Amino acid sequence: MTFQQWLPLLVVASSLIPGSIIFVLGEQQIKLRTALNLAGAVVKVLLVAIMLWGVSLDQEYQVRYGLVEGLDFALHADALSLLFVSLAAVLWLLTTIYAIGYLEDSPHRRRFFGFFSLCVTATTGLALAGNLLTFLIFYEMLTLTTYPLVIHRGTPDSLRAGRLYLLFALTGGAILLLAVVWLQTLVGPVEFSATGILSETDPALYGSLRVIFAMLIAGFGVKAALVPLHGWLPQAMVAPAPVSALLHAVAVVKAGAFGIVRIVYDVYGAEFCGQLGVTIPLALVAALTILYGSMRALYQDDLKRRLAFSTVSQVSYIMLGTAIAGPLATTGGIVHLVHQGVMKITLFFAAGNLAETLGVKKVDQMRGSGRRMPVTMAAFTVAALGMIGIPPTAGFVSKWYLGIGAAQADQWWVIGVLVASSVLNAIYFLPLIYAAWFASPPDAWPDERPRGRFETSPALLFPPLITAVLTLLLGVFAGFPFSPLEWAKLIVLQEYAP
Amino acid sequence: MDAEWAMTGLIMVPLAAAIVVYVTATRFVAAWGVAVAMIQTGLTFWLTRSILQSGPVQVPLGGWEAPLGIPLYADGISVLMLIMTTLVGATSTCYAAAYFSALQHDPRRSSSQPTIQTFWPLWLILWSALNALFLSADVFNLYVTLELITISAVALIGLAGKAQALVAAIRYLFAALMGSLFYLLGVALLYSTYGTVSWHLLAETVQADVLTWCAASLMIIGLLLKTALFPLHFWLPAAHANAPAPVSGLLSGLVLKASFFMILRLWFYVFHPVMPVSAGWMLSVLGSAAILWGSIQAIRQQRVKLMIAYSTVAQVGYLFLVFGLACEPMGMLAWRGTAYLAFAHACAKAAAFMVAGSLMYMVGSDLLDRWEGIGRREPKLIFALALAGVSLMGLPPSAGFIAKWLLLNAAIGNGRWEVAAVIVLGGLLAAVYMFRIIGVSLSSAVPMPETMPIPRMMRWAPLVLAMVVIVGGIVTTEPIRLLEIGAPPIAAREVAP
Amino acid sequence: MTYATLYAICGVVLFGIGFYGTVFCRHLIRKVMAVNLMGAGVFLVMIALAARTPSGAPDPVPHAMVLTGIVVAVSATALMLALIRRLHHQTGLTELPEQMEH
Amino acid sequence: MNQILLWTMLVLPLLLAALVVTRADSPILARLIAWAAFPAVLLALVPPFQIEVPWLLLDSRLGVDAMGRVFLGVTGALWLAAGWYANAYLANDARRHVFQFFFLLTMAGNLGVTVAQDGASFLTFFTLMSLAAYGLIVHDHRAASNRAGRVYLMMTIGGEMLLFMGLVMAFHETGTLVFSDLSTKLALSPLRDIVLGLLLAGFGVKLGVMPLHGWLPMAHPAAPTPASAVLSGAMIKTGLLGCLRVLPLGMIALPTWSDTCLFLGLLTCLLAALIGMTQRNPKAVLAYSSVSQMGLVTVCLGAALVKPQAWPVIGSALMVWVVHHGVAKAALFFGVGIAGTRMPTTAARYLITAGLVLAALSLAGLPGTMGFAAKTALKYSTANLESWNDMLAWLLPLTSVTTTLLVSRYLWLVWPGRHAGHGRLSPGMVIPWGGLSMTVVAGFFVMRWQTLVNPAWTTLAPSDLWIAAWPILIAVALAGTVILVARTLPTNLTAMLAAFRIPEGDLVIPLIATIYRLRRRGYRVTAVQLPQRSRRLQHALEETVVPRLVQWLDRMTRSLENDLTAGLLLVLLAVAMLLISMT
Repeated sequence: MTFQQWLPLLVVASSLIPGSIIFVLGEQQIKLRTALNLAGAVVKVLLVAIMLWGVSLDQEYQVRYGLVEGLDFALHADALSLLFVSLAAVLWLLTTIYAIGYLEDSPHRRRFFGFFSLCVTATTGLALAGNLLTFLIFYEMLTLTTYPLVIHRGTPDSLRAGRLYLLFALTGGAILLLAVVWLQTLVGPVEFSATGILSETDPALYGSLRVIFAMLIAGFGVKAALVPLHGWLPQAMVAPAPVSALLHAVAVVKAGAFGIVRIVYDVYGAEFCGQLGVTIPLALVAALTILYGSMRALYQDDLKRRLAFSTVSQVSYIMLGTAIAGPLATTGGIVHLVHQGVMKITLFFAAGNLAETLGVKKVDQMRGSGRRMPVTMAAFTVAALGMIGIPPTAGFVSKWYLGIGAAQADQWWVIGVLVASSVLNAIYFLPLIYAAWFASPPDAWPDERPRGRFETSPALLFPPLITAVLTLLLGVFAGFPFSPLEWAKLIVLQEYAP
Repeated sequence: MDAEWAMTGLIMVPLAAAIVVYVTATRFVAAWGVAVAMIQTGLTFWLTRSILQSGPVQVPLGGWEAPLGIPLYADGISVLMLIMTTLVGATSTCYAAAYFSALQHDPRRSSSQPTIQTFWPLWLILWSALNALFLSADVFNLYVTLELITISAVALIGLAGKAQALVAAIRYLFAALMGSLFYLLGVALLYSTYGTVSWHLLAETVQADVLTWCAASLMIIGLLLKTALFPLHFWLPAAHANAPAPVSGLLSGLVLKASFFMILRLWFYVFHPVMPVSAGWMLSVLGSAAILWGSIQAIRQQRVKLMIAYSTVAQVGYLFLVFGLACEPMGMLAWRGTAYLAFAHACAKAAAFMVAGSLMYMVGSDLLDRWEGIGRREPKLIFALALAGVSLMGLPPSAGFIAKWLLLNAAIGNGRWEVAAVIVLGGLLAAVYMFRIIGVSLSSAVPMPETMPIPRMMRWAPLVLAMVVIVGGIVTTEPIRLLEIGAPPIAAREVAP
Repeated sequence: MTYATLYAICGVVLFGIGFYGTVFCRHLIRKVMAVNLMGAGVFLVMIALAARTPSGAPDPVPHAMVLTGIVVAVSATALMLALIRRLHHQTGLTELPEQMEH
Repeated sequence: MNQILLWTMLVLPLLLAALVVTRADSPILARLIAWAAFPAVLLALVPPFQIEVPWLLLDSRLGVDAMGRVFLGVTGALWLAAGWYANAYLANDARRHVFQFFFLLTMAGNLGVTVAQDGASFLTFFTLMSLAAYGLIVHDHRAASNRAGRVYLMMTIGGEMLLFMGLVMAFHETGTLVFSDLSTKLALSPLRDIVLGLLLAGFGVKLGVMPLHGWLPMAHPAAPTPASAVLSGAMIKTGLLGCLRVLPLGMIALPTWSDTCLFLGLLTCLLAALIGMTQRNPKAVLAYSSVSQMGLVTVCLGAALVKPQAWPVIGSALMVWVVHHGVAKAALFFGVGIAGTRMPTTAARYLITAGLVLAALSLAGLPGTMGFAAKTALKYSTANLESWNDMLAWLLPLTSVTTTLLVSRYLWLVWPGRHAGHGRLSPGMVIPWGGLSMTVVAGFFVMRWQTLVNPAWTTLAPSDLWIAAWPILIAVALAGTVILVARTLPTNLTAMLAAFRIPEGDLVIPLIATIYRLRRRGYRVTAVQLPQRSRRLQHALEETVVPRLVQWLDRMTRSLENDLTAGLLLVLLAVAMLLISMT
C-alpha cells in the first residue's frame, strides 16, 4: 500500500488506537491516558492537515477493502470529507482538552475517554467514507459509541435519555439500512461521486428512488434532529458537557446533516434531486425544523435544553442549504456545517463551565455570570451572536450565503425563514446575554467550586475562548484562502462542474 | 496427513478423551479438555485448508462404502459449522475449566451442584457428536449423532441439579425424543422408497410423490421441534436458561445448530427439487413469527439468562427465512447469509451466555434488578456482552451485520418487503433487550451486594468470542468463499447488476 | 395388502398411540413408556419395510438401523429414568408442573 | 499612509476596548480613549480613496468618498467631543470602564460605517454600532433604561433583519455589494421597489422616521448624556448614510418612494415636534426634535427622488444639514449635562445660557448660525419641484416654528439656575460643549465659502434672512404667550394639562405590552400546558394500554408455550406441510 492509501486509514486509526489502548489501561493511569488522548488528537490534526494540503493539490487518497460482493469498505478523501474531518479533528482536540478538565476527579474516566475516542473514530470514518455502505457502518458505530457517553452519569435520567437516543438512532439506522439495500439492489453499489450517480437511472425507477430518498432522509434526519425526529436530542442533554458539545457540534447531529449532504450531492446529485422533485419537500421540512426548534428554545428554562433546541434549529440550515440547491445555497449549507460546529461547541463549553464552576444550570441562574466568569461569558456571547447571524461572525456568513442562495434558486420564502429564525434566535439568546452581563449577580452561586487562579480551570477556559475567537475569525476572514468558506466554494465548484 | 485423518480425528479425539477422562476420573480433567481443544483447533484448521484447496471431500470410514459403511462428507457449510464448533467449544472449554474450579471453592455451593468429573466426559461426547453430525453423509447417521447430542446435552442441563433444571431437562428430553422419532419415521419412509440413506444418492433419485412428501414433512417438522422454531420452542427458554453457565452457551450456540444444519442439508441438498415454494415460505413465516415472538418475550423477561434464551428463539427465526427466500432469484445470498448467521449467532450467543454466567456467579443471581451498576465493576464483561449484542442486533461491524446484510439483500432484491421489515424490526427489538441489560448494568445506583471474585478466564473467554464476532464482520471474504464450496444448486442471480 | 404393509400400518398406529401418550399423559413414567411405544412403532415400520425388497430376501440395512435405534432408545430411556428419579427424589413430583417455570 | 490612517481609525477603538477590559483603571488609557476618534477627523481631511480588501468579510471595500467624508468628519468630531465630555461626566462613576468599553465599540462601528463602501462591511459596522449602543443605553440600570434598551434592541434587530433581507435581494439583483455599483444597477432591477422598501425601512429604524421612531425617544433620555449626544448627533445619521448609499439618487425618479418619503417625512416632522412639546425630560424633547429633524431629511430624500436632476443640489444641502444637526444636537445634549450642574459664578451661568440659546436657535435656523445655512440650502435646493413646490414652501417655515417651540420647551426645562444644580462644572465638560456651540456659529462662515456647497445660495439675498427669521420670531412670541398664560391659569388646570403627557416612545408602548402578553401566553402554552397534556396522555397510556398488552401477552404465552399445545402444533404443522407439498 502506498502512503496515499495509508493516510485515510491513519487518520481513522489516530483516534481508534488511543481509544483501544485506553480501555486496556487502568483507571488510575491518568497521565498516560491524557498523553495518549492528546497525542492522538494532535496527530490527527497533523494528518488531516497533510491531507488537506494534498487534496488542495489534487492528490487522491483512497483505500478499499472488499467485505462481501457488493459490500466494499472504502475510505477516500474528497473536498467535502476534508471539510468535515478537519472540523472533527480540530474540535476533538479542543474537546479532549476540555473533557480532561471537566472530568477531573470524576469516576469512570477510562470508559469515558475510550468511547470518546471511538466516537471520534466513527465520525472520522463517516467523513472519509467513500461509499454509502462505509458511511452506514460508521453511522451505526457512532450510535453505539455515543450511547455510553450519553449515559455516562448512570442516573435514571441519563439512562432514560440513553434509551430514547437509541430508540431514535437505531430506528433511523434500520430505515437507512433498508433504503441502502434497496438502492443497491436497484443500481448496484453506491459510491460517492461529486455530481451524484443516479441521474442515468431508468425513469421507471424514479418512483422507487423518491421513496428511497425519503427513507434515507428519514434515517439521517433522526440524527440530524429534523422535526419530527428530534425528540431524543433535548433529552440527551443529561450527558456531561463535553459530550453534549461533541454531540451537537461534530459527532451525532452533524453526522446526520453530513449524511444528507452526501445523499443529495454525491449520491443523487443536486440536479437530479431537483428533477425528482424531492428537494422542495426537504427544504420545507428543514424550514419547519428551523422554526420549530427556535420556537421551542424560547421557553426552555434549562440552559442546555435551550441550546439543544437551538441545535435542532441551526443544524437544519445545512439541510436547507442543501435542499435549495444551486451553487450559492450549497456553499451556505456546507459552510454552516463548520460554522455551526464551532459556534455550538463554544456555547456548550460555556454552559459546561457555568455548570461545573458555579453550578448554574438554569437560565434564570445566569444573572450576573458575566461578572464572575467574564471570559466564558464573552465566548458565549460571541457564539450566541453568531447563532443569531450578527455580522461579522461566522453565522452571518452562513446566513448570507443561504440568503443569496435562496434568491438564486428563486426560493424567496427561505429568506423569510432565515429572518424569522434569526429573530427567534435573538429572542432566546439575547436575554441570556443580558442576564449574564447587565443583571446583578446573586449573593451566592448554586454550587461554586474554586478552580485555580483563573475564573475556572485553564482546561475549561481556553477551549471556549479559542472556539469563540474562531467564530469571529471565520466570519471576519471568510475570504481568506483555506477558510471554510473558500473550501466550500471549492466543493461547490466540483459539484456544479459542467 | 489428508482430510480423511482430520475428519476422523475431529470425531475420535474428543470421544477418546471422553472415555479416558471418564474411566480414569483424573484430577486434571480440565487439562484434558484444553488439550482436546487445542488438537481440535489444529484439525479444524487443517481440514479448512484442505477443503479450500481441493473442494468437498467424501471418505468412507474405515474403507467401508455405503450402504453398509459410514461415510463422512465435508463441504463448505460443514466446515464452517466445524469452525464454529471449534471456536465456541474451545472457548467454552477454557471457560468451563475456570468455572468449575471456581465453583469448587464457592461457599454458596450446594450439594446438588454439578461436579467437574461429570461435566467433562459429557461435554467431550457432545463435541464428538457435533463434529460427527456436521460430517455425516447419510440421514441415518445424522439421526444417531443427533441423538447422541440430545442425550449428552440433556445430561449437561441436568448437571445443574436444581429442580428447575431437572424439569427443564426432562421437558427438553421428551421434546427432543419426540422430534427424533418423527425424524426416524421419515427416514424409514425414505428408505422404503429409495433404498438408501445416503443423502447424495437420495438427492439424485428423489421424486415428487406422497411418500416423499410425508417423509420430508415428518423429518423437517421433527427437526423443527429440536431446533425450537416458533411455535415449537416451548422447551427451549427453560432448558437453556437453567443449564450451568458453560452449558447454556453450548446449547444455544451449537446444539441447536446441529438440528438446523440437518434441516439445511435435507432441504437444500435432498428435498429442494420436490418441495414447492410455498412449503419453504411456511417455514419462513414461522421464522418471522419466531423473530417477533422471541424478541418480545425476551424484552419481557426479568432474568437475564431467560432473556438471552428467548433471544435464541428469535435468532433461530432468522435462520428459517432462507427457506422462502432461497426459492427466489437472489436465493444464493440468502443461503450464504443464513449459514453465516448461524456461525455469528453461535459465537455471539455463547459469549452472551458466558457473560451472563460470569456475572451470575459474581452476584449469585441473574435477575436483572440485581445487576444494577454491575458494569461499573466488570466493564470487560459488559463490553463483551455489548459486542455480542451488536452482532445479535445486526449492527456493523460484526458477523451478524454481514449475515443480515445478505439476507436483507435477498429479501429486498426479491421484493419481499415483509421479510425485510421483519429482519429490521427484529434487529431493533434485539436492541431493546440488549440495551436493557447494558443500561441497567451501567447505572450508577445501588451499592453492589457482596460478590464473588470472577476468575480471569471467565472474563477473557467471552471477550475473545465476542471479538471473533467482530472480526467476523471484517474478515468476511474467506468464510464466504468457503461457503461456495459444495454450495447447493440454488437458483442464483449472484448480486444485483 | 401384504403383511409388510400391514405391519407398517400397525407400526404407524403404534407411533400414533405413543405420540398421544407422550403428549397427553401427565405421569412421567407413562410418558417414558409412551415414548418407547413411539420408538417401537418406528422400529416396526422399519422391519416391515425390510421385507419389501424385490428379491424377497430381507434387507439387512433396516435391521442394522433398528438395532442402532434400540441402543439409542435404551440409553435415552435410561437417561429419562435417571432424571425422573432425581426429580422425584428432590421434589417428590411425578408430573411436570403445568406452568412453565422460568 | 491614508490606508494606515484608515486601519488605525478602525482598529484603535477596538484595541482600546480590549485594553479597557483587561486594565480598567489606567489614567493614560482614559486619556487615550478621549482621543480615540481623532484619526477619524484626520481621515476626513485626506482626499477620497478606496481600497479592496478581498479577505475581509465578503470581499470588502473600504474608503472615503465625497459624501462619506462629511459624515466621517462630523461623526469623528462628535465622538471626539463626546470622548472628552464622557471622561469628565463619568469621572465618579464606578462602572466607568463598562461605559468606556461600549463607547469605544459603538465608536468603532459608527466610524466604520462611514468608510464602508460595500453592503457587508456596512452592515457589519452598522451592527457593531447598534448592538454596542445597547450597553450605553442601559448603562445606569434604571428600570426605564432597561425598558428603553429592550425596545431599542427589538427594533434594532428588526431593522437588521430588514437590511439583511434587503441586501440579500439587492445582491441577487445586482450581483455586487459595492455600493457604487449596487445603487446604479438596482435602479434598473425589476425588484427595485421591494429591495428599496426593505432597505429604506431598515435604515428608517435607525433614522427614526415615523412609525419606526419608537426606540429613539426612549433610548436617548436613558443613555448617559455623552452617549445621547452621539446617539442623536452621529449615530442616527448612519441611517441617512445608508439610504444615500443604496438609493439611485440623481439617476431616476421613483414616484412611489418619493411620495412615501415625502409623506412620512412630513408626518414625522410635524407630529414628532408636537409630541415633543409635551415631554418633560429635556433629553426626550431633544430626542423628539431629532425625530422631527430626520423627518425633514426624509422629505429632502423624497424631493430628490421626485426630480433626479435636483439631487446634486439637494445632496450638498443635505450634507450641510448633517453637519449642522449633528453639531447643534450634540451641543444641546451636552448642554443638558452642563445646565444641571452647580454654576460657579453668575457670569458662567449667563455664558452657558447664551450658548444654549444659540445652539437651540441654530437648530431652528436663526440667521447667522449654521442652521440658517442649512435651512437656506434646503430651501433653494428644493425650490423647483413641480408638484411639491407649494407644500415645501410652507413646510420649511412651519418646521422652523415647531422647532423653535420645541427648543423653547427644551430651554424652559434646562434653563440654568432654575433648578438647584448638583455636581461640579468641570472643564472637561465645558470645553467640548463650548467647542460645539461655537462651531454652530463659526460653521456658518466656514461653510459660507465652502465650494462643496451649492452655488445657488452663496448669493444670499437679504430676503432670505427675513424668511428665516420670521418663523422664529412668531414661535418665540407664541412660546412667551404660552408661558404667560400658563402663569395665569388656575393651578388645577395646569396640573391637568401637565397630566396630559404622551409617554416617551408613544406608539411603541402599547405594542411592547402586546408583545410581552403574547410571550407570556406562549410560555404558558408551551412550557406548562403542552407538557401537562403530554404527561397526562403518557399516564393514560401507561395505565390502560400497557397493562392490557401485558395481560394479553401473558395469556398468549400460557396457551402457546406448554407441552400440550406444542404436541398438537407438531402434528398440525406436519400435516400442513404435507398438504402444502401436495397441492
